[in-house]
This record gives sequence, C-alpha cells and structure tokens, in this order.
Amino acid sequence: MLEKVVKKREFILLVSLVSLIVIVGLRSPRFLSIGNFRDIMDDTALLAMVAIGQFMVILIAGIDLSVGAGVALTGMSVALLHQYYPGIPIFVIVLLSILIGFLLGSFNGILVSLLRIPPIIVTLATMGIYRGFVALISGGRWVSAHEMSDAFRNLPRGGFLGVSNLLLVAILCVIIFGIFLKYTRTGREIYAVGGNEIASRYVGINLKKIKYLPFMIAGSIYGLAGLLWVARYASAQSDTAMGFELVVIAACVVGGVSIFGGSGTTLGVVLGVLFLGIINNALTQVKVSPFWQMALQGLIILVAVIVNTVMEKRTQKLVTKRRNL
Amino acid sequence: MVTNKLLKAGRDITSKSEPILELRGICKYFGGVHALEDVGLELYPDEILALVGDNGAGKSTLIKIIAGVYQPDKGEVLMEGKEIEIRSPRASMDLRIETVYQELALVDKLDVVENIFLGRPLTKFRWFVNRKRMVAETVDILKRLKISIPSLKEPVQNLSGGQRQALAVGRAIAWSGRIVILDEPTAALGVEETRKTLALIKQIKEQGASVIVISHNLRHIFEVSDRIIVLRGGRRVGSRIKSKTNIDEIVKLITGSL
Amino acid sequence: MKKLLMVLMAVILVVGMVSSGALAKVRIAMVVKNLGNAFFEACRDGGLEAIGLGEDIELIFRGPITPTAEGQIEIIDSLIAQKVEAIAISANDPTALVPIARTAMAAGIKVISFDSGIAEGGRILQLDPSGPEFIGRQQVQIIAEMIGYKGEIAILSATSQATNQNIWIGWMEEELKEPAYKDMKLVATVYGDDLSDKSYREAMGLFKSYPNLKGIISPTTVGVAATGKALEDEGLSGVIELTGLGLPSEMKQYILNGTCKKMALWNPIELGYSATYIAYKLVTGEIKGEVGEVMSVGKMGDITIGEGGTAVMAEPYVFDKSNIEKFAAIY
Amino acid sequence: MNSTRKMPIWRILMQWEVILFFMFVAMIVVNSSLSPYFLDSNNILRTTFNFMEKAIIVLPMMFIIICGDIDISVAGIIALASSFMGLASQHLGVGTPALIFIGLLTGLSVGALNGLIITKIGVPAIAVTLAGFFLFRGIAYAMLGDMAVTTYPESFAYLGQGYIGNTRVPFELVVFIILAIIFGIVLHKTTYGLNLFAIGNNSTAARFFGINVNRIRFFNFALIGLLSGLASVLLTSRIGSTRPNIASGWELEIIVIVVLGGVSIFGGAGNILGVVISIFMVGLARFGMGLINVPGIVMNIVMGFLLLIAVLLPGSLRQLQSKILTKQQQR
Repeated sequence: MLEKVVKKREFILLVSLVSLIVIVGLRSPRFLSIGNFRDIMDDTALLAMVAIGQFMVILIAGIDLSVGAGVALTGMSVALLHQYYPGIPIFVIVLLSILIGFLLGSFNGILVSLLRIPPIIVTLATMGIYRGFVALISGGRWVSAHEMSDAFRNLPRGGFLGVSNLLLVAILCVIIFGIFLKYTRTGREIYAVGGNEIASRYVGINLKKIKYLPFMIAGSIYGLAGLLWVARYASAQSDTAMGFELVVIAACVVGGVSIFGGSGTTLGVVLGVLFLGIINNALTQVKVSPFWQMALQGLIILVAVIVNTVMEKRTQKLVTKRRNL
Repeated sequence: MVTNKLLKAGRDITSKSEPILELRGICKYFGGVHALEDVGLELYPDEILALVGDNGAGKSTLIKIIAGVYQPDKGEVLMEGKEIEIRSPRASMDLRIETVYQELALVDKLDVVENIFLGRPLTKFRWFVNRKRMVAETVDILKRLKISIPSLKEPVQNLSGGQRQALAVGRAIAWSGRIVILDEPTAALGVEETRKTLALIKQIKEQGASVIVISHNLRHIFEVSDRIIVLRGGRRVGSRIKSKTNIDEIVKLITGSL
Repeated sequence: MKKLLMVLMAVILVVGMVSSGALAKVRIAMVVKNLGNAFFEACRDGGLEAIGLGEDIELIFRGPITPTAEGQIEIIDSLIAQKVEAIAISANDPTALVPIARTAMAAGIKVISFDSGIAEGGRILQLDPSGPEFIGRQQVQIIAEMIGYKGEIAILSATSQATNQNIWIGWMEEELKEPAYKDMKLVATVYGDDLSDKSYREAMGLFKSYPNLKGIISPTTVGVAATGKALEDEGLSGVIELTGLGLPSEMKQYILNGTCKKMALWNPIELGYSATYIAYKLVTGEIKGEVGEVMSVGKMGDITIGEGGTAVMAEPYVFDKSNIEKFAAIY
Repeated sequence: MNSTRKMPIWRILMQWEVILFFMFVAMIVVNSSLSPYFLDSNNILRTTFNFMEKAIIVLPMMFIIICGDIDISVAGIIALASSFMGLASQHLGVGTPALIFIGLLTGLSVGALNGLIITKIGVPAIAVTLAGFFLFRGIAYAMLGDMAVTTYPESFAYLGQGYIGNTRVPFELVVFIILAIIFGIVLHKTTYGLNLFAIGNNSTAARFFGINVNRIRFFNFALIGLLSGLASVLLTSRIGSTRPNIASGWELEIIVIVVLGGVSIFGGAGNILGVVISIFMVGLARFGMGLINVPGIVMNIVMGFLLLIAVLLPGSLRQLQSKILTKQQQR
C-alpha cells in the first residue's frame, strides 16, 4: 500500500507526460511522427546525460552549479584544440573532453570532500572561475563551423540503426549510471551517505570517496557533453550553455529527486528530463507564443515540487496512522 | 595514580580472566576542552559493562574512541593484551566491535535490508550488491532475534521507534560482534519497546559477546549490567560490581557527592 | 616567496606606469553589448586599426558579460571616473543609457553610439552600419529572389528585446506589403536569444510547425549559423532557403555547401574603425558632429551626418560562394 | 575557563569580519596604487549607484541564509515588479507614488507567495525559488514580449538617479544605509534576530522553545520580496526603462556577497558588519577593476576564488587554533 504511494510519483509523472504528448499531438499531429520523436530525443539527450550526473550530486545532498560553465569550458577547449591541431584523431578528442571534464569535476569534488566546503559554495565559485576561463582561453572569439572538420561536426549525428551517437551516448549514460546507482555497492553507498551522513561514517563507509565520486562523474559526463554540444551546434562560444545548470537541476527536481539528498530514482530523472525536453520542443510546435515558454517552464517546476511535497506528506501521514493502530 | 589503583581494584574483583579490551590513560581534547583525562576501561569476556555519568562526563567520547570515530590524544588501547590502534570505524568493525549509536545509525530512506548490511553489503562480481542473499539473511536474522517487521522493502523511516531500535541492535548482533557497544538504547522508547530491547541486550550476552552499554536510566542499568563504571567531568571516578552496590551509591558517584 | 613578491611589485609598477603613461594619450573607449561576441571582436580589430593612425591614441575595449543596460552603465561609470576622452557605445537599451551618457558628456567626454544606437540627447551622433530601412528591405528582397517570390517565410531573430533586430523586422514587414510579395507570407517570428542551442531548437520548431515553409530570414549571427546547422542536419538544405545577417567566418561552411546561398552583413571591422576614427576626430576637434556635416573618415571616405544625428556608413555587403572565402579569412 | 581570561589578540584577528576588513583595506590600497582615479570621493560615491540595488537585497538575503533557507528568485521578482510598473506607467499613465506602490506591492505579494508555498506546503525553499526563477521572469517576458517600456514620469527618475539636496550623496546610498542600520539592529538586538540564529542552528529545537519557525520564515520571504520590489523601483528609476532581461544573473551575485560576508550557508551564523563590508568590498573591487579596464569576466574568476577562500580560511584557522590548544594541553 505504502509502496504504491511512493511509486506513484513516477506514475503521476508518466501520466502527465503521456497526456502532454497527447494534447500536443492533437493540436499538431506532426508532433507524433517518429521522425519528430527522434528529433526531440536528440535534443533532450544532452540534458539527460548531464542530469544523470547532477542527480548523483544531489543524491549526496550536494548541488552542482558549475555544469553550464563546465560544458562551455570543455567545449571551448576541445574546439580550440581541434582547430589548432586538426590532426588529433576524433577518438582522442573524445577522450580529452572526458579528461578535461574529469579534472573540472575532480576539482569540485576535492574541494567538497577533502576541504569540506559546502557544494553550493564550491560550485558557485567554480561556475565563475570556469566561465571566466572560457573567455580567457578563447580571447572572446568563437570557433565556427568551418573551423571544425566534418568528422568533428558529425560526431553527434552519426550512429547506427537511425539512432544518433548523441542519443546513444545519453542512453548509455542512463543505463550505466542507473545500474551503478541501483546495483553496485558504491552506488548504494551514495544513497546511504545522502540519506544519513553520520550513520554512513559510523558504519565505515569511506565518506571522502563517496563525496568526491559524484562530482567527478558529473564532471566527466559534462566534459563529454561539452564536446557533443559544440559539435552539434557547430559553434563554440563564450556563453555556450549559459544558465544550463538551473535547467538541469529543474529536470532532477521535476523528476522527484529530493533536494536534501538520499532519495530519487534514475527513472524519475529520465522522466523529468523528457518532461522539460518535450515542453521545450512542443511549445514551438503548437505555436504557443515564445514569450510564454519560460513562464510555463517555471509553472511546471512549481507544480512538480508541490506535488512531490504533498505526496511525501501523505506517505508520512499514512505511516503515523498505521503506527497509531 | 588514582586510576591505576581503581584499575587494579577492578581486576581483583573479577580476576577470573584477562580483559578482552582494555583502555589505559586515555586523554582526548577538543580545542581547549578536556573531554577525557587519563581514563581507563576494561571489559571482560561475557560481561555487560555499564558506562554512566552526567551529560558531558565523556561517555560518548569514550565509546567513540573504541568505535574508531575519534583517536585518543594520549593513552593506549589493548585487545586481548596486545596493543592496537583503532584508526577508523572500519578498523573497529574489523576487530568485531559493533556499535549502536544514540543517533540511531540508520539511513531513513533506505529499506530494512540495506540498513542491516549498511557499509558492508554482500556482493557478487566484486562490485555488485547481492540483493537476493541479503534478503534471505535478513529474514534469518530477524527470525532469530524475534523481531517482527512488516516489510523488508520499506524505507526504515516508516518503522516505529522500537522497530528501528531493534533493527539497529539486530544489526550489531547479526554481525556477530565480539564486543557490542550500545549508546542509550532505551532512550525515547515506550515501556513495551524498552522491555524488548533490554531482553535483546541479554540475548547478546548469551550469544557470547561482551557488551558496553551507556544509559541515563539507572533502573535499566541495574536490570541488565554486571558491572558499572562511573565517569565525571572526563575522569573515571569509580567501578562497581552490580551485586555489591546500589542505585544510591552510583548516583552519589555521578554527582560527586561521595 | 621573495620571487613572488618581486614579480608582484614588478606587475604593479608596470601597470602603474601604463596607467600614468596613459594620461598623456587620447583614450577612446569602445563599449559593446557583451563580451565574447565575435561581431564585436571584429569591431575591436577595426578600432585597433584606427588607433594605429596616431601615436597618442589608446583603445579601451569593454563590455558586460550579459547584454544588459545595467552592465553597460557600470562600465561607462568607470570610464567617466578615469576621465577617458571619448566613448563609442553599441547600446543594449537606447533610453536607459541616456542619463549616464549625459553625465559623461557633462564631464567633457565625447560620446557617440554605433551599431545599436542611444536615443537622441544621449550621444553626439549615431553611426548606423547601414540604414535600418535598407537592411530590412534587402533581407526580404534576397529571400524573395531565392524562393521565387512565392511561399511561406519565417524570421528567426536574436532576443525579443534586441533593438536593431526589432527595427529591421519592422522594415521587413513594411517591404512585404509591396505588391511584388503578394504570394509570400510571413508565418512566424521566433527568438533564439542569440544562443546556439535555443536558435537551433527554434529553427527545428519552424520546420515542424510549418511544413510548407520556403524560407527563413535570420538577421543575427548566432541565429543564421544555428539555422544553417539545423537545415544541414535535417537534410533540408535547398528545400528551405536561408538568408540573414551573419559573419562570413561563421557562415563559410553553409555558404560553400549551399545551405545558405546568400547572406549579408556590413563589415564590422570597418564599423569599428569608423566609430573609433570619428570618436578620435571629435576629441581633436576636426569633426564637430553637427547635422549635415560631411566627415572624412580615413580609409572609409566621406560620411554625412543626417537627420537626428545619424550617420549611415554603407550598404550591407552581400556574400555568396564567390567571395566568402576571401572575407571569412578576415572576419 | 577561557571566559575569565581576555581574548588573546590572535583570536580576535582570526574573526572573519576582521580578516575581511583587512582584505578590504588591502583592496583599497592596491586599487589606489593601480589607478589615480580610485580614491576620489565623487567617483566612489557615484559608483555606489551600480551596486546599491543589489546591496538592498543582500540584507534580507542575509536573514534568509542565516535561517538556513535560500532564495534564487530575487532577480525574477525585480523583472516582474519592473514589468508591472512599466505597464502601469505606459497604459495607465500613473504617477510616481503609484509606481512605487505597484513595485513594492508586486514584490511583497510574490515574496509572500514564495513564503506561503514554503511554509504551508513545506516545499524546500531552493526548489520553490528555483521555480520562481523561471516563473517570475517568464511572466515578465509573457507580459512585455518584444516591447520595452521607456515612458516613465520625470519625477520617477529621482529615486534611482538623484542626490540628497546639493550634496554628492546618492539617494540610493542613503536608503541603503538606513536599511542596513535597521537590519543590523533587528538582527543583533531584537528577539526576531535571535530567533533567526536559533532557527538556523537547529530549527527543531527552536520549535520546541516556542519559536514560531514557519511564521518567521514566511516573514523573511515576504520581506525579501518587498525589498526586491524596492530594488526594482530604484533600478527601474535609475535606468528609466524596463526589459524582461533586467537584472539577470543578480541572484547568484547577491548570494556570493552574503557568503563572502561571513554568513554560513548552513545557517545559524553571520553578522551585519561582515555583510556590509562585503558589499562595499565587492562593489569597490569591481569599480577598481573597471578603472584599470580588466574585463568583467576576470572579475568572475577573482570572485570565485575569493568565495572559496572566504569559506576555507576561517575553518582552517579554527583548526589551527584548536590544534595549538590541544598541543598546549598535552604539554
């Protein structure tokens, strides 16, 4: 009984997602075509990847505000590298992007776990620092389409069976880290630390490792995302992915991840991502005035967080009721 | 020197065997605060030792040193006569010392099974958790300890206080600790739940482990313990065999009016 | 440690010398809408070229991180405090900058605006890269020619608040009222906020919502490049025609592969050059800034100050396959 | 034991406000050595215009963070309040008093709405205000679209641009100083302030002591709404124009200033002195860097490192202190 209520959160999200698709589909039948669906998936893929990283960070009761700046910094770095050394093979570029992201994320993680600075402060600071470095290394200039090779620009688009590399990478991220969180020892320790840090310390969980790991993984993911981002839009700019961090956090929150850490599911995050992704795409297609887009996004986040809280409270009430019996 | 005398006295009373765990001259400072000053403790096999004292007397600090949460600034720790260092909670667990904390070391949002195996899950292929075996073992443990919990898949935040306490104690027993430390196991429990918990503590002893228990409730202490050590202001002020003392004397030791 | 201190001392000394040395120079500040914008980086290059003319000129290039009026006000404020001689601004808000610009002029600083103007009263003159009317009409003419004067078109602009773009779009709508375009229909105006990802998404949205779409005008550098990429990705190159205002270097790819056969832009280097040049000559007094005055602007030749203190530089240059390579190498 | 002894000098020096004050002095020294224009009272007074609106929101943000909450919707509230004022001015032609009223009322009601959802439904503050971040600015976009309001009555301009009498003291600065004094007194001398600390340290305990935690939290959010409304009035008056992108990015800057001022992000600690020093340090550092024409983006990097130091330094000093004490005990 109780379990059903808890599971219902994902269910509600799924139902609203489906009804959203139906409503939009009724207004614009083209929306329901397979081709369109694939486009939406491609478009949401970057958000999904990065959201999985953010999800892990929020699980340990952290938050990563450096996401947008990190995407921009890795994107700009690899684009510049590619521009000046076109000879570097693409797979090396891919590895480099992950490495740069790994370093940026590790910096966050080390400050949080070793120096014990609150994550919100660390990432607020590194957001400014990373964004600043984007401008410094590029000197304010852009890397444009013709400065990228075809192989570079087609990186996110290629793929097989009609599934783009971009989507493939996102799906892989979701599956790998979904399994990691649910079935591995370290994954469960992430939940444990987020749920009760003191208890976790007392049972000998390596807090330093568990508090570092999510930032490191989130960094590596957004590193790769940075490369895919600049390749997809064939342009690296100083304000790439500006404000992206808040959209990513919003996707997690809509997906039912508790901002206090310790609870949330990969499935929920994926649904949250799809919800925001579809809203972003659907609005332009049902010809809603573009000026309403941001307000609607805000409204949806608001409704989602209220629904989450109300459901949580109902569960609590049921528990007390049962205890009194 | 006073402590040494007391130590000797303690040993004389129950000299039938060597202590399984012994702490000598432990000091611990937090900044300028003396949390512990030259404190000794000895724990014998098959013994329930009670640690009493007023708030701030140093009980929690002392057990956290045994549990590896804190490192002493001075003093030595001996296990079965050999000097050891307990550098981390993990090291303490490896020595088969199990601690049940006052703050209830449970993760509310995780379920019963995961809480029983918190920090040391059964694994397969090295990295993956073996959920199936963990569930089976949990059922076993709960049956053995006669703890009834409606659903193993439920987050423990949905359990009652007594169930949670039983779970925490059960976890310590399940890991067949040689030494089980209980910090305020009966605080915030109802009458019936307290009775069950005290029975559980006796059960630990029957399983062949030694117990250190901290409590403010002297009636509970007198019900379960064999021996009582009293701390005051970070110092050890007395050790008494339960059968040779009474609540009155202990209260006087605690308040310093003896 | 000692080394560090010495380096620090040296840095302070050098900076101190530069700033005190600067006192003797004519300092011209170029304030742009935001930093990290390739268009304005090219304007800066032009400005640098202009100050190369004299030994005694220094160019200060500034811009806020996000394109807001508050950010520009803060910058102008610091420029007033360091008593620069002239400021050339591309304004994020024509009216919001008037008070601070007046303060600057009261302090004896020559203030002009270029690209995106400050309202009258807040500057000595405004240098339009090209007449807004001409830009708007030309865009429609180019797209009409591409699609054979028939079919649905859409506009993908920068932010909904972009002053220039809104004026140009106004003129595009005017032009579309001409009888020649009776078979053409403007079906939508959307905003990509000058962000690649959003522009790309909006372009995709246009393809989906208007299956009969024949052409897109994107009068902004980020937008036109993102639309080019979206068309290419969807395999719609040649199906939907694209034109707009874009930097040749950003657009080279799409012009060469035929996604965007033609697009226009003025030369931002020349724009930056002219703005800096005029600002300098205002300081030296060789240009007065009066309506009707014919300014001689170095390599650009003569520019006349027209009604409302607005000077129009030149017509937008149209780029296609034949000339893109050459210009892409420059800006 | 220690209380009977006098506080040793090195422990006073380790107080964050003291460190901050020295950093402030160092900043002044460095800046004035870098630019001859820095230590000019006129310049300094005028540059306060650029950060007083932020400073006004910093004050209630201090309350909110001390309480263990956070509000990232403040810049959205500014945009929304400014849009309402703009529409009222444009369509109804209302006068200055009515505009002020509209601005304050919008801020207050939006803040109260945040507070209601946070305290009545129990949604975490960060989640509610994250939604508000999108929602409030979103509504501003929905209302204004591609319009910008620039028609404000002339008397309205005084609020954000005026000086007190014939002096060089900006009206905004005086408003801030009065507010800072009030907030300082409330924080340190009233039960309300004590309650804030109590809640921030342990809200459960505070509840047991009979503090109406939710009422205070609600009041905080209503207050920050009201003052964001005030900031919106001043900012709108200062730039004389309303666009939906007004004040974008301010929320994080405001939080940085609060934390830099020594307020613990976990709540329960902080004081007015540190926060006020922090406001002026950040504001004047920006001004100083502007004077030597360092791009704003570099300022971001500096602010980032400052923020890390702000959190790291007091902690490591405390650790050092505790280590020294422990060593002394052991001897």
